[in-house]
Amino acid sequence: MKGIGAANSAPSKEIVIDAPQIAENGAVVPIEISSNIPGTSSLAVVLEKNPFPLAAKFDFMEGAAPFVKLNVKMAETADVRVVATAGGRHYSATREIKVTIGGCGG
Amino acid sequence: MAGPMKMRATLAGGYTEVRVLMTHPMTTAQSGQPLHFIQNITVKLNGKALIEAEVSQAVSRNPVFSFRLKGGAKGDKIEVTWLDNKGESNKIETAVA
Amino acid sequence: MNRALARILLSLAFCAPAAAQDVKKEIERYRQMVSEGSPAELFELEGEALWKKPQGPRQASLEKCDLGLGPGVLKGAYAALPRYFKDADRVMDLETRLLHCMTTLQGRSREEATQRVFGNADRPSEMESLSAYVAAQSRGMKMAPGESHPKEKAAYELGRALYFQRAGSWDFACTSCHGEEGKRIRLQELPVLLKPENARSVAASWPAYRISTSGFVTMQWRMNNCYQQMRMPEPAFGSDTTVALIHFITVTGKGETYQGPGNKR
Amino acid sequence: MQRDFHARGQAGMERVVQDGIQRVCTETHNQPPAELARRLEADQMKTIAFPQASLIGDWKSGERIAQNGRGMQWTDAPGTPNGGSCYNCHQLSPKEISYGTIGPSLAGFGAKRGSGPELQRYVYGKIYNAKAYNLCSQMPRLGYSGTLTEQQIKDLVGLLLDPASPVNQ
Repeated sequence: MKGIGAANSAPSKEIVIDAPQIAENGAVVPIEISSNIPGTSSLAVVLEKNPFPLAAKFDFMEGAAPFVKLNVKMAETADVRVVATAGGRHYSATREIKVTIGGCGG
Repeated sequence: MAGPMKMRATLAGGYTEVRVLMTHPMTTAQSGQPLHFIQNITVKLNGKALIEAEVSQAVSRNPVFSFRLKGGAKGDKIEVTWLDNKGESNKIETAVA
Repeated sequence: MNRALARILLSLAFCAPAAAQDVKKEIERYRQMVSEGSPAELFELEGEALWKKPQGPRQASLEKCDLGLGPGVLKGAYAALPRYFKDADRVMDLETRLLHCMTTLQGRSREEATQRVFGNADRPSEMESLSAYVAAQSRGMKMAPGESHPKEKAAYELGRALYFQRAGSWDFACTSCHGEEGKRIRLQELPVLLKPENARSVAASWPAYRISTSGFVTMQWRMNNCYQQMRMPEPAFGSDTTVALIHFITVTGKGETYQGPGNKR
Repeated sequence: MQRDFHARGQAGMERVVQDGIQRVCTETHNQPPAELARRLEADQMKTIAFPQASLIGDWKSGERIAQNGRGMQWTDAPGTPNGGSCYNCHQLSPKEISYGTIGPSLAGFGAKRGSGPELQRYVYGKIYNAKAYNLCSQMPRLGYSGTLTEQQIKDLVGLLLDPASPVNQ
């Protein structure tokens, strides 16, 4: 967590988290993230209640857009935090995703 | 032995959308099975690394990623490689369509 | 959206009775996003390799398997199943036919070939991967199962009768869950498969990747798992019972363009 | 069916044989003639063993039973307590957003109706054998089939009727 600067990040509305508010199954939670902050060089996905909160970190070189879509696992309803790094500074945004039980449960 | 991968790279309004599928169990420490997950992913355009990712066991089984590369032209070569915590790896190449 | 606003919206969505519609909308959005990032295609690749792999005492591949349109013809074969096969003198669905080819072409015993028909996320079954591959070769084609042979008609009638058959510890029939429009189990909506408008999308999307188990599931599995949840004993793989139900559902949903392999909960 | 099915785990072949009610409901597509239904419902009523004293058990345990969808399947280990699968078909506690709609919503059930002895008896009996009240009900006969124990059913009665239960908040 230290390496991605989540602790001293500034909230930013320029980070877009596109995810369903409710996930029918915690094993597959689709998340699409992108940053409109100029010079964004990395995006990290932090799942706040997971045993290993840092789900993934993406470093973007010149020529790659700060955009990624992926599926993550969430054991329970929790906040998803996205930390963007641009020009050595850290920015973040969060979004709560509710994890429910889908089918017969049998 | 690594399972199959699949990738599509298509031009879409000024950028190249790359969608890549990987066969991998992505087992967690909680599952009771040996920890086995992809750790590193690299996306290259014509041999040059544009995206480097560090991934954890919190990524779902059989990972699917979409990335966007600025520009790109038909026929450009996209290559995606992954490496897991057991040292296994796999690679796929495709041309932008 | 900021967090405070998100919380207010969530509390509205989950506490106010009028918000059931929002929950439904969000679940639909979830399913849409999941299907855009589905690994179903990986199973097609695996299935293609298995289709071409020499196996069994005869070390033969399945490439000469006749799925109804002639030996080795894959394009459109799935869309024309289940159908009557003269060489076996019975109606067969995809999996039953694949099993037939494994025994006749590859010389494998039925016992060996059905030892592990339903796999799991760690190890998909041969049948699952093959189903993904074969079904994918009918993408874009209209579902048109066999309906003219007397045995095809009989299978349809048997399937329809079984759909209403109540039995087991919990007195369930297919209709217990799939009998009334607009009902659901937990959050899962339940198609009434007696109605073409419901059966069509089902016929056009199976077999499928199953999100909750990260595995690939087939229609034979669906029948097996329904009977499990109906608290019944286990139906045999490829039995007249399971084939008849699959035939009944597919005929009810005929005419839809095949779009699978799909994604299920 | 005898030919196509085989026993597996706790699910024996006796389960494919229809009893009288299953047969009548299958043949009539769940619309039995009224006179026959009344007679058979009365027979089913006789199967219900009502315990003495209070029927209201522990709603906290009841909530766990209502949430649990396992039990009686060939994959379930015999001997482990079964669930009632209640949320699969009914809304109960308004806090649970994942609920089914095959059965009516039971949210606020006790708050609307009270918790008197008559009502306790009705709820206990309905869970024990739903077919005693509506012959071709889709609801399993949870006591009669041996799915739930007397204590488990009391706990579910508590979940529905106890004023402190989340169902009644």
